[in-house]
Amino acid sequence: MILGVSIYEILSLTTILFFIGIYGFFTRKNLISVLMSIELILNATVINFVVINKYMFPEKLEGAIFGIFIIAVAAAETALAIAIIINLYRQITSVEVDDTTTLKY
Amino acid sequence: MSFSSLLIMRHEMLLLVLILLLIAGEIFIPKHKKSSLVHLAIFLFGIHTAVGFLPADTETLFGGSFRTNDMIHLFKNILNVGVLILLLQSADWITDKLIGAEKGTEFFILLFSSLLGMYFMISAGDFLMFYIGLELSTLPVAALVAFDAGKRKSSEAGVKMILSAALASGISLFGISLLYAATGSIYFDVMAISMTSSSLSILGFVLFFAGLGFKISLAPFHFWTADVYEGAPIPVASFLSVISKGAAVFILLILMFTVMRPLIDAWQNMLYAIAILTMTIGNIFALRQKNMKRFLAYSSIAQAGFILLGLIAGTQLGASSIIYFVLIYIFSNLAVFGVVQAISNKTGLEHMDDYNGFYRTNPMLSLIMLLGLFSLAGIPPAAGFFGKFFLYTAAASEGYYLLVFLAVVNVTISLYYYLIVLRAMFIRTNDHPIPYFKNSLYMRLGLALTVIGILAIGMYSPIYEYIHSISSLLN
Amino acid sequence: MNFSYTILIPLIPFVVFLILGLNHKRIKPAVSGYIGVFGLMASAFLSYFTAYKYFFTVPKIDGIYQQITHKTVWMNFTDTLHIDMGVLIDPISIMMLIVVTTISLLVHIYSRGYMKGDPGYTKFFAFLGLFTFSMLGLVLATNLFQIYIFWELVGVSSFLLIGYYYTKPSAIIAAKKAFIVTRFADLFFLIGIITIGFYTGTFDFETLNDPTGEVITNWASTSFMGLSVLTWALILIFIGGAGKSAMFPLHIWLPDAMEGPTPVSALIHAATMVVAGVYLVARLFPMYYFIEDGFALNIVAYVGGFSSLFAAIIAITQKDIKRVLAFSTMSQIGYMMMALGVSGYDGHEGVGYMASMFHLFTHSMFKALLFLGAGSVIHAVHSNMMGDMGNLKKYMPITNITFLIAAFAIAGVPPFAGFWSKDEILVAAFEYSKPLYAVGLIVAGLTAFYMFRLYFSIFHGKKTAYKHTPHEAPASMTFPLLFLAVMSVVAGFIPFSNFVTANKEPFEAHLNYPLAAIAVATGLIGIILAYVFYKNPTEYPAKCRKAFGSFYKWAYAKFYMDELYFFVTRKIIFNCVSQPIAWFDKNVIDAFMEGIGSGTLKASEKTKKMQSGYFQDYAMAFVGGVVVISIVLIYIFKN
Amino acid sequence: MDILSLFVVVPVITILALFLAKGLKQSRIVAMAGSLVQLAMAFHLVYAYVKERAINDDIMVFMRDVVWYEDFNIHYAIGVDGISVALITLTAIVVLAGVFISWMMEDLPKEFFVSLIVLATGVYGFFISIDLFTMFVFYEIAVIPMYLLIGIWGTGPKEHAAMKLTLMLMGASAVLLVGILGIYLNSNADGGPLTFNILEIAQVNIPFAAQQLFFPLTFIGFAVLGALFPFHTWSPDGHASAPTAVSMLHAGVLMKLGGYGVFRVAMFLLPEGAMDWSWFFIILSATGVIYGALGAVRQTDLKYINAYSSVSHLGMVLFALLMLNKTAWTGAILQSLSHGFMTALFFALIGMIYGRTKTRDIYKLGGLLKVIPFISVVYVIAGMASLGLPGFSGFTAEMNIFVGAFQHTDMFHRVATIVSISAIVVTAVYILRVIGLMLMGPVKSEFKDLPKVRWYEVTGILLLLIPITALGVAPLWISDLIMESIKPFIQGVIQ
Repeated sequence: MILGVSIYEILSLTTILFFIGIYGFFTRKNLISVLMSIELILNATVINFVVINKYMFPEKLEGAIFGIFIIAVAAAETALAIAIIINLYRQITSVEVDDTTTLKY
Repeated sequence: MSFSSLLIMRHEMLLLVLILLLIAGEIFIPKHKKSSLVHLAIFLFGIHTAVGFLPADTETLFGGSFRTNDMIHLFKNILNVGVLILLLQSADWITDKLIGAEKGTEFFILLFSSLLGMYFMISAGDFLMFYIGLELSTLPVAALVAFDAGKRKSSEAGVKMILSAALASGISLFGISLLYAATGSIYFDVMAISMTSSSLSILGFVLFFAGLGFKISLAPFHFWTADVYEGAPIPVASFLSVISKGAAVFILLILMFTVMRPLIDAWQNMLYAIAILTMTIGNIFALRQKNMKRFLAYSSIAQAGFILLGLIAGTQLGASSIIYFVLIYIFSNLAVFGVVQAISNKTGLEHMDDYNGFYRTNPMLSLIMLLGLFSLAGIPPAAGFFGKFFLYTAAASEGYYLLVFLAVVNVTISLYYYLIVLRAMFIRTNDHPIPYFKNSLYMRLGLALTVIGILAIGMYSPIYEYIHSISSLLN
Repeated sequence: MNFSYTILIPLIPFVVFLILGLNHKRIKPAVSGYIGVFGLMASAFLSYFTAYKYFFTVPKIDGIYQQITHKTVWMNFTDTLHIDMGVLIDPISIMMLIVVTTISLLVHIYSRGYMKGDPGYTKFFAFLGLFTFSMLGLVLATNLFQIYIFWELVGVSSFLLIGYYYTKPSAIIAAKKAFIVTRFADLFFLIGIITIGFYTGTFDFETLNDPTGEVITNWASTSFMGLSVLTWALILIFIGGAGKSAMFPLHIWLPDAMEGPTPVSALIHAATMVVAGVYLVARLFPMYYFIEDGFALNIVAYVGGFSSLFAAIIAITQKDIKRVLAFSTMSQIGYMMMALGVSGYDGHEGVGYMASMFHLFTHSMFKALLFLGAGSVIHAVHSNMMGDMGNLKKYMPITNITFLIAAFAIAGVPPFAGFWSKDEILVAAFEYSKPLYAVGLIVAGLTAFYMFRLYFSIFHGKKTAYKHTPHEAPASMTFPLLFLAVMSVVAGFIPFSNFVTANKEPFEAHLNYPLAAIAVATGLIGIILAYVFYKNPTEYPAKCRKAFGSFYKWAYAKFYMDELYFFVTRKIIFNCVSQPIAWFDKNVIDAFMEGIGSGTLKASEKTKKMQSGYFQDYAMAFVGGVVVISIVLIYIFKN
Repeated sequence: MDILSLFVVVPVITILALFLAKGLKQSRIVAMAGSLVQLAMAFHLVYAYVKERAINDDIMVFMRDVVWYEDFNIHYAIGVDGISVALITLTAIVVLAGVFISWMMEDLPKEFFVSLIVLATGVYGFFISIDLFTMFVFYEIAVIPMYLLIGIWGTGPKEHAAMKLTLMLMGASAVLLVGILGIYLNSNADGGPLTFNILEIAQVNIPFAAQQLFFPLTFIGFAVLGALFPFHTWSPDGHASAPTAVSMLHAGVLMKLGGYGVFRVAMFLLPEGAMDWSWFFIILSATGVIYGALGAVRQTDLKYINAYSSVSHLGMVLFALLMLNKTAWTGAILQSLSHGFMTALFFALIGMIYGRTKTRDIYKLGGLLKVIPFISVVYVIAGMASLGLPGFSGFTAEMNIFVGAFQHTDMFHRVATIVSISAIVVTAVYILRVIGLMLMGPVKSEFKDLPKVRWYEVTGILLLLIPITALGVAPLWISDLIMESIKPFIQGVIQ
């Protein structure tokens, strides 16, 4: 609970963060940047969980724990994604989104 | 944690042991004998599958995070059988392609990890367990998709898969957080009680649903499917379309019928639209496909649309027909993928036109293909007919006649492209048809199991009746 | 009295048909001819025996000949309505039995000579057997449906026999035409039958024809467009009869039917089948007479009268001897129809009916004779055209004499058969309506004229040089000619009114001398004119032709009826109905069905771009889907 | 094992035996043996049925009921009445004839016979079922082999034709499926359990609104297979491309499923719906009758002519069924039988002619009577039967239909009836056109030496010709058999 800051403000922030992530996902031309956008989305979510827990249901720690797990899983996810991107890079020496469109229709 | 609680997690524990054994095997088996690892893995998994059929109790663990009952048990068994058949069918591919590249064990470990994730996902009693299971089931598959490390397509598919999956899970999580806000808990039991049809919970639900819709590849969350299937190695595509989708359907079923039950008015309307959209898009896109994997991807999208028919009904009948349908779908799709894989293993050909005149050289495989496709298309006496019929009945009994009508129209469209494959195999002739080849024992066993499954599940009614009786556990 | 053995009369020819038809490759021609002849002999004998037994041994009740039936159910429609098969013995059916078996027997005998050496000899006899069977079945029918069944079979045997020379295109067309035109008429017949069946609950002649029965007393119960439904039904049935009997305007098939072998023309298209229509009306005469006071019967009379005049005019102009005879047949049948139409019912009022039957009887004899004679001529000359003939009396004395007798008979010269029957018809017509009488008289004159035109052109006239010298036909062909010639002389002396009358009660018919004298005079004028014109080659015919100008041309072209039909069928039905339907089927209905398929495929191609390959596009769809669903659910459905 | 189940079991055994057979010689022997057994069983069934009927008053006899899917109340329920017995016999005869006609099937003989017998299995099963679900299963089993049969062994644009036929029929069965589900889900209207059993549903008063909704679905679903206008276009293309035996079986037997289904399911279970909708479908079917006939007049391909003729004749079946009275229904069943034999015979003959001359264009053919007299004469006979000549089966059937249709006195029915009757003239036109152009006329030089007819062909022809004549000459027995079985159905409609 942060004094003077209501849950609405924080939730607005996380929502904005979430949509920035989405926007980034849509528009970034570099795979790594896309990955970063995803991190934004996940972070928004984590904040959501923690804030909801703290502001609305403070008697249990479900949200906070959930947040921790998300952080952990997100790390794994990122690692794997990076690995695959590197794998791709080794073949086409590019991490551009435009180069990942051979599979289509 | 007592020993008995280990027994409750029998599937998970055994699979974990299996994974560890395989790691040990990787370490201790000398390089030139690595191929025996395949036999070992299949053998062990066979035992695992068999043990899975032993009766189990209804229990919960970890304060309700993990729960199991006969129905969940059945889900896991269904997945086990599917994976076993898949392993049998992929044994050749693993031996030929992976063992040499020293990636055989990794393949098994990743596959089994994913399966483990599914176990947890299905058994989840809260959203945390569900989320972990979901990620555990998705991430290894993404790695598997990119497993053909030397192929650009494979890597590209991997990238698409992991990024899309990450986005999907991110959105889904955001939805879960909203649901958490709406209900104050992440435990299914608690949420089911405190869930109301508020805007917040509907928003949360939709966001959450998108994540699972992604796994089941429902329109409009399905776009990754075709690209990923095409790029992935066939066994992985097969795994994605059969096991991964099946597991997601199971958990979706559980969630929809329990936690989301209060929102039923909302999701029935939503599913109505999504079902039609999914079937139609899957079918329309499948019509022009020439690559078998891509073709099957769209086919599996269309099939997913049918599953929703049972879901919409929201009744026990709907639930049991979904489970039944998924079971049949696993067998049917594995039969088709098995044949595609057999051909691809021997010749590397995946294009439909390469199949021209196939029947005249390889009648057995063609007949299996025919059976599998008929089952997918819902032609009796293949089991697919029964599965679809029961789904229709479930939907129609709730008055969704129009939806059923649109579904059957879609079946007719789907019949067109299934027949195109048969046309290539049976009707068309080829100056240089694929020559006759003999399949390994594993492959034959894998295909034989699918054939038995396709024929028996439909005609032998006790299977359905068991499913029906067990599906009452949902409520 | 048990007459059930009469079933054998039709069955024997049928057995002959089966034997010859199934073994037509194995049986030698000579044998098959004998099988046919002996079979028919048996039938004919049975018919004569039946006639004797019926007329002379069965006691009359109240002076009325009984009607004897033997029947069995063949098929059930409803609880009350069913088709029976059986035999019905009454005066007209016996008369027809005699006619059919006699003529058929003679034609069989004649054909042994005429068809000698034909590759399809056995087949020919088989067909004759089939025809005889069907015709006899028709004659003996106990109910409307049975008559219809045999009616159709007669039609098909006629088709087979007309198309006997099936490699000849004109024969094919003629056969098709005969079948289709009669079938078109049968359509009305069938509807008529069904109507009667529906409104009266029976097809049975006994019930239908009972003058005191429910059907006739109660005809007004249901009406349709101002007339009783039964009248409509009778008109429809008459259309069927008109088709078979070649009444205007359904006559067009008959002249073409002459493409068949000549014995066939004699049997089917002169003596037996074409009079089936007359027989049909006669069979239902009480209905025709009583229902709606004979409204339908009037139609019969006028159609008959018109047809007879119409055909007689055409007959004068034709050059093909068989066509002349064909139109003559049409004309004479019109006569019979007219006679039925003008007839009353009781006692002497029914003289028209009696006359019609009488004329049917005598006509069958002399017309068969004419045809067989013509066949003999054609056999000798190898041509049908009058122009190729002349002065044949030198070569073919028997044919000449018999033909002359027949010509006298048809011209109504006493004491030949035609005189007696024709006279009665004119008497009946005179009593009924003067215009019809006038028509009858004109036709009588025209008949005499064209018949002797024919006779003189063939047997007298110019001396023609023949490639092969014509010679008299063999005995198998001349015997029937002689027999029929005798019949043409003596048949007129049969006291017909003692046997066949409208109400089955015999009466005494008397010659009406003034009318007879007028008729004979008219006939003689015709003969004399023909003598003047054609005995020796003269200028008169050409002058006459010129004098009549376009009327002659029209008559020669048979008043363009063929062309009219041709126009309707080919141009209108084929081109304006059938062709468009074929087009419509292919380009609208089928195209629509195909369009569903190809449209789906096109949709598939069009939507291809949706799967662009950019996973960001996929994500947009994903998020877009989520947003749309959320908005819709929250703002539209959540209430 | 009850006698009816044998009709499914024996074909299945035949199929298994066929898988063991090698080459043409063995396959055809096995197929023939199997079909002969079927035929013998069919005759025995007729005999047994007549005997049973004398002592048994039920709607269906030889009933057997095994629970299949308990939760849905799906049973494997079988039973027959006179109608099914007659149609089963038809099937057995046509199948055997089909095997004989395919005696020289060189390409993939084993597979050919297997598909043929799979089709037959479906048809038998369909005719014996009295459970809607089982019926539907067999229906689909019967339809689907057509794809391979036409696709693999067909001629011309076979792929397209096969696809079109299959999709249109399966599309129809999709519609049908909805109808069946509708019936099923309304079968508890009187408070009983949901059931698929036809006899049980017939006792239920399904609400009028439901009848109104599901009758057209059920009707169209079945009637497409019966070539209902305007859904008939699969038939000409399909038949033109199909191999001989397949055309025979398809037109002769499979298309009968349509009329039978309409009768057994749509009419029997939804009588009020039938009455409510009959005007609409009468228009369609009467149009089909005359339209098919007129369509046949301008065709030049023998198979197309016959296909359109089938549209006309089967339109008559549907038309008769819609008349909703005993006479017309008897006529409909008789017409089904008659058309089955007739059209099978036609296709067999066309196949033989095509096999010899390599063309089906009637303008290219000519004078065949001289060269192949047996085939040509039978063609003439078949043609005569087709145009409803007395003495052949077509006549008895059509007369029943017309007399039955005439029982309705209102103008609408009258007009429709007369339109239908007038088709008999058009039929005569196109039949005679074929006979005139193809069989008669001078012999063409290219057809001077055509191979003679072989024993197996003769056998096949006679198998079909004999019933046509028998039905035409002595219809009383069979029509009474059918009429007797129709009574309970017509009572349902009257109520």
